[in-house]
Amino acid sequence: ARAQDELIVADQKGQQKALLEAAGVGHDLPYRIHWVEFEAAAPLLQALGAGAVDTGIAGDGPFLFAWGAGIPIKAAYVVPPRGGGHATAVVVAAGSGITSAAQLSGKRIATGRGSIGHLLLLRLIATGAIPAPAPQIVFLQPSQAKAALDTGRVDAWSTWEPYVSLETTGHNGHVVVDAAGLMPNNSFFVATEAALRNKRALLNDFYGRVTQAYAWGRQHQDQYARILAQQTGLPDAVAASVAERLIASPVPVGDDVVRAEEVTLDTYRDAGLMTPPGPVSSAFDRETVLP
Amino acid sequence: MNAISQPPANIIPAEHNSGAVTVQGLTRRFSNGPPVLDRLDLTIAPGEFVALLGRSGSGKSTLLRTLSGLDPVTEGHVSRPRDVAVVFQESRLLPWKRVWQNIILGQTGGKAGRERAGEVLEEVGLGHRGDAWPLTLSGGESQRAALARALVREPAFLMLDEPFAALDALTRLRMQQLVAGLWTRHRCAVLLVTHDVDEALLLADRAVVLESGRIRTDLPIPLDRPRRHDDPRFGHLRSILLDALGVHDDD
Amino acid sequence: MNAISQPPANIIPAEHNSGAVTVQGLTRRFSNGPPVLDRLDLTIAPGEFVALLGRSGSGKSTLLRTLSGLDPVTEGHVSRPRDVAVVFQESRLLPWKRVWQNIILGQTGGKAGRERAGEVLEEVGLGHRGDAWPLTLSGGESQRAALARALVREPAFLMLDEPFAALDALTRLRMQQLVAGLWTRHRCAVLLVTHDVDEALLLADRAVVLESGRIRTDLPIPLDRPRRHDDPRFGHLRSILLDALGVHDDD
Amino acid sequence: MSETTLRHTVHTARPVLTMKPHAKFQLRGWHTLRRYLSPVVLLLIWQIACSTGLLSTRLVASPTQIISTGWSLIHDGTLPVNLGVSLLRAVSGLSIALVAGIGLALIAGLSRTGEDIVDAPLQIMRTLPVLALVPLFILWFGIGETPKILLVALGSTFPVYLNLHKGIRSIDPKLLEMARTLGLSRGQTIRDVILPGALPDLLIGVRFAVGISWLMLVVAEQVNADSGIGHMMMDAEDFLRTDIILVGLFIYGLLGLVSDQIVRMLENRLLAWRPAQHRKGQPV
Amino acid sequence: MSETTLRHTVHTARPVLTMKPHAKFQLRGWHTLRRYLSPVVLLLIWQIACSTGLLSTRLVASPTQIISTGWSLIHDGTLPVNLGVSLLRAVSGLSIALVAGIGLALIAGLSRTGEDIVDAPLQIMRTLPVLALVPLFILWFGIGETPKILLVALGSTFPVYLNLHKGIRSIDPKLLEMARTLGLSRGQTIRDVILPGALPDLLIGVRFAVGISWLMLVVAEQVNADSGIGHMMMDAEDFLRTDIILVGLFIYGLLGLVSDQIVRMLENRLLAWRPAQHRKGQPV
Ligand SMILES: Nc1ncnc2c1ncn2[C@@H]1O[C@H](COP(=O)(O)OP(=O)(O)OP(=O)(O)O)[C@@H](O)[C@H]1O
Ligand SMILES: Nc1ncnc2c1ncn2[C@@H]1O[C@H](COP(=O)(O)OP(=O)(O)OP(=O)(O)O)[C@@H](O)[C@H]1O
Ligand SMILES: [Mg+2]
Ligand SMILES: [Mg+2]
Repeated sequence: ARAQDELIVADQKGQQKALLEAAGVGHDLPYRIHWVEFEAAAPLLQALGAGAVDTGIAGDGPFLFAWGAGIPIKAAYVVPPRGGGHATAVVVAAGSGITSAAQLSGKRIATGRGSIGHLLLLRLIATGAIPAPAPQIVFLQPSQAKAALDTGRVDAWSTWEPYVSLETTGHNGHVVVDAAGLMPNNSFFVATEAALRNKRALLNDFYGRVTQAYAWGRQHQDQYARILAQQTGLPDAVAASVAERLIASPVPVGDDVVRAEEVTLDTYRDAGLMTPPGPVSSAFDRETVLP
Repeated sequence: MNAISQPPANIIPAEHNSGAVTVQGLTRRFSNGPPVLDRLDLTIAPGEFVALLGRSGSGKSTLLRTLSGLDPVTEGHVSRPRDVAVVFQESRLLPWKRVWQNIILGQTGGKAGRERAGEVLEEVGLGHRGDAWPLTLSGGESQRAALARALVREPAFLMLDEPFAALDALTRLRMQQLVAGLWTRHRCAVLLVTHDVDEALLLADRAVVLESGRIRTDLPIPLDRPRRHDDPRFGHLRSILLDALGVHDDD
Repeated sequence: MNAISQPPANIIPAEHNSGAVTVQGLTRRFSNGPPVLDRLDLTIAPGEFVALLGRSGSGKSTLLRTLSGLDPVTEGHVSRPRDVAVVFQESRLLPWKRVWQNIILGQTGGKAGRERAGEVLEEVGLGHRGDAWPLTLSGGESQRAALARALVREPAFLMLDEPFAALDALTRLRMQQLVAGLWTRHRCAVLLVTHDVDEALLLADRAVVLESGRIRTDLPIPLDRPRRHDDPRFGHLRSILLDALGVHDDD
Repeated sequence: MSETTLRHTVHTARPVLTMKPHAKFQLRGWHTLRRYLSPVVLLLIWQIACSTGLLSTRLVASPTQIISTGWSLIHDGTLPVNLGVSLLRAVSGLSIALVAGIGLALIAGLSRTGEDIVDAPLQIMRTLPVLALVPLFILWFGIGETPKILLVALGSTFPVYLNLHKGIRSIDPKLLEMARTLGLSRGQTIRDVILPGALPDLLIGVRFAVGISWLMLVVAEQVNADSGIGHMMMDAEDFLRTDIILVGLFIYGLLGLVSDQIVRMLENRLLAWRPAQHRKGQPV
Repeated sequence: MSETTLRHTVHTARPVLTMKPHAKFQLRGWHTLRRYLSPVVLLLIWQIACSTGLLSTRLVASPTQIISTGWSLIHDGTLPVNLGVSLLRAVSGLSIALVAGIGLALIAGLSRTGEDIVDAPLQIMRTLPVLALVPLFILWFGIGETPKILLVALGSTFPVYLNLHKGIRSIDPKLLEMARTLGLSRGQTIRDVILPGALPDLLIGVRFAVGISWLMLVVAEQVNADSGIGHMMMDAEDFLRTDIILVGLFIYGLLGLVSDQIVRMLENRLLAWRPAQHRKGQPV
């Protein structure tokens, strides 16, 4: 039995925690935050499903898959992308002649299965931005995709931050097309149904503090970039560029968010990747009220 | 199948007999060959010294295995004292224990163990090799170590499978005297497998010859001890035994 | 270290000698104990039959190991014919090959192999066990199989380490005759380790006794063949040998 | 000897044991069946735990659910196709691993120089996490079938090598000496003495290798794969399809059982030379 | 016997071999050094390939680069902390694995009923991909240290079990029979006959287990870990820090070498009973 005044928050790679601490909003809590870290979204969502944590951050793609698999979780708080989704993009290696989405037709493009990069490709194909013949999607983990792109085994890589910045800033590659306007690019603080029932006040307070932290991050972008660089070992230039694209203004889930994610869900369904168990609105919790 | 150091499931205490070895109608065959032991009967009284002779492959070791409880009794009936010691045809020393540790294996003697092992090793003429690893022993040395391991236990029934085969004449005499001495002091029943007719006549109360799975010759040796080769009855018994073994004592 | 079936690095062809076995000043010690073989000299002429006797642990097997090229020669000089066959004190049959396959191991006889094995197995009285797995053989049977494996090779130099120790009197006689027969036909040099003085006297041209690492007694046996126990010179030689072995022939 | 026996005979001067004949009935099939009793019992317990609600089926599917998912996967061809593709990769990789592992073990086991050259690098490589090596494999071998098969081969070479090497080193030196005095050639010694003598160890190595080859597929089939059992598992993992993951686990389990059974059959055949009473299970 | 010998003696009627004394010098340290010559040579080749541009350093860092990254990681404390944490997890998991593996192998090796109960489930579980088991472990054991240590334990139990089980089954039955006739108790038989007899196999199992325990950390430390060598590797992998990945691989390699050396020392000590000429390398 967990203490009623403790919130267990799952983090990916320590980024939210670092931001909260840097912003100084993690102090003077009337309850305790117990941070736990995960290497990726999948184990994080599994931990949520097992009830081992109360809330945690995940991209919309992985979250929708987990929800689609019947895991008792809901997205309670949205972290929208800043600048309309430039953080997800198709990049090519230095010296590539590909400059437009149309040129990607019939090419070999690496991405992670079920990732937002995958979603971007699906959207690009669905909207006709990449005309037929459809590109050949090569599923690879980021480090593998990087190796494949560098050796010319694939023509492009549909990926996300920090890889976009790494490829463009670090290795003189360039962005062919990004996700702006194509898809929501939301991240969510996902909570278990049990936590939403029993720890509503704590969650509301916590999400409020997240908002403050992001607000601090917007104002102190270089400071945030430094923290990021320190934490991830990314080169400073890359970290600065990542910070610029990642820092956003989290808000409670609204109708626009639900509508936007409906598109995402449809794309996945059309690609045969999942069968939603119910209306998309049932994946969201709309009762978060900032204190 | 599952028990270490537990007797086969079919060993039950025999109340009608007090320490004697009885084998009744024992039959043993391997897969579907002819029986190696064929309705064999043998009794060894407590304190009796029996020599078992027989051609190579006649089933002597098989009989010993059954008596030591290693092989199941599928046909017939076997009963024997509980405290036995066996010297197998091969020395079967644990290669990872030093010779002296092999001697007192399983003995709960405490500190005295090492000393006791030293004594009996001295007796078999291996005092200087007590600390050696068994794999460095010579053929005769391992055989003596195996003998020492059996003697140190002072069992109620001692089974010896050609324990002196790898020994030179002098060492063999000494070892024979050692076994005879233990037997005299301790009066255990002894079953000695040997190919040496003289050895049988020197040591045993009775010599039995195994042939085609049965005891064909059962020869009491009514000589007084200590026995000597030049006893006239010795030569007579000798030729009977050799005859039973198929050797004609003319060369 | 790295060569299978290759002779030790220090084996070089000897041009000055044609098939004789020569051991000069051979010294062998284990770790830092006293030498087991101590500046030992021994010559075996081609076609000579030598019996090697000695107390248990006197170094007989060690000498044989060195002669078979298994142990390095660190002090002294050894030379011997290339084609040897050894019967070790233990039978050393490959447990995963049937008896007949063990016999012709390494022989490139082709189809005739099986037949040849059958013949020699018949000779050692194991015709019926040719298809058996070695682990199911009795002690004497494995010894005979090992003997058969050596005999089938018809070597220029045959080394036998107590090859008859586990055999009953009759089988032993047969095997002795077999070795004698091979030797007569083939005139190979033979070195036979034995504890049986009578055996040495029956078979060998010369008996040597190993003691404290050296040949102390080197006794020619000038008896005509076939030899008989009742030859008066036999008794005389017998007591000389027993004396050399420390046994006083009075019992 | 058991205490019980002692208690029964305490009234006789000398405790005595009697051995009576016992009926030796042993149904051959029964023993094989008995082996699989405990997995079946575990399955039953699982099903019962699910049915009674002890185990939430939302988190772990019940065996019946898994079977029905499995059935539908078989029906729509997903499973057979994936299995077939993986089987081909596993078999190719395993074949390479067998050749390489046996070859290297022979080199290291038979000569000290060989051991010096071969052993240390292998001991080092053995501990490297394959996941981290995948980018290198892509670099060198591209994203086709080659890196997948080579990853399988890499992972399964080590158990073959390590176990066989140990097996060769613990062959009874007396038998090797014997082979030498018989003048056996190097090839004959390997064929007739070394490999048969090290066979039980080799079989353990192969057993491990078979298991590892399938595990490697989970890693290897992350690289540009759209079929294969590892791909199916990772896919399900990414999409949090626990029922498919469990079907996959079932298949892996089954594979374990099948390879186990095959190796047992091989053992029974190849180790037939052990006297009957010692062959199956432990004689003690 | 070699052809050369034959050629030289062809003029004598009977070919003859002479054995002359040979100097037996063997520097003890030299042999140990020689073992590590080939990894060092491989390193050198790698460095040269990088320096000459044969291998693009953008894709694979050169040894000198790796050393400098490693040095800075040591300096800022990242490496020591991560290593320490992982070491603790590995050692805890390994200890459990040793106890469980030896216990299960004894049960399966010593009684047929035990084998029937224990062996089949283990043969099944052995082949399950751990990655797929992580969710179950989270479910059962939460997200603390327990699931990590248990994952390590799970993975390393199998090699201990499988090798020891095989070792027990191939102990010379003659020795077990001897133990029985000597009236050794079950415990004495295990201690004096079975474990020493199966020791070489157990050591191989432990060798594997050590390797696997570290590999398991790569998986286990994906769950709620902010330190540990597996976490460090995964982190570096996610941020494409190839130099850190290679430092990690170096450490894994070193670990392989160290554990190898430890097991060798153990072997030399525990198998001292093998006659000297057969102990090191192969006697043939
Ligand atoms: N496990 C077995 N399977 C098949 N046959 C066997 C087995 N064990 C023994 N035999 C056969 O049974 C017969 C008797 O063997 P046993 O060992 O009892 O002979 P022995 O009288 O001791 O002979 P020796 O004097 O040569 O030691 C032999 O022919 C042997 O080959
Ligand atoms: N590897 C070894 N390490 C140490 N000592 C050894 C080794 N091998 C043999 N010895 C010792 O050397 C001596 C001679 O052994 P060897 O086997 O030659 O004796 P043997 O004359 O054949 O005796 P037996 O008649 O008993 O077989 C023995 O005392 C033996 O213990
Ligand atoms: Mg016998
Ligand atoms: Mg000897």
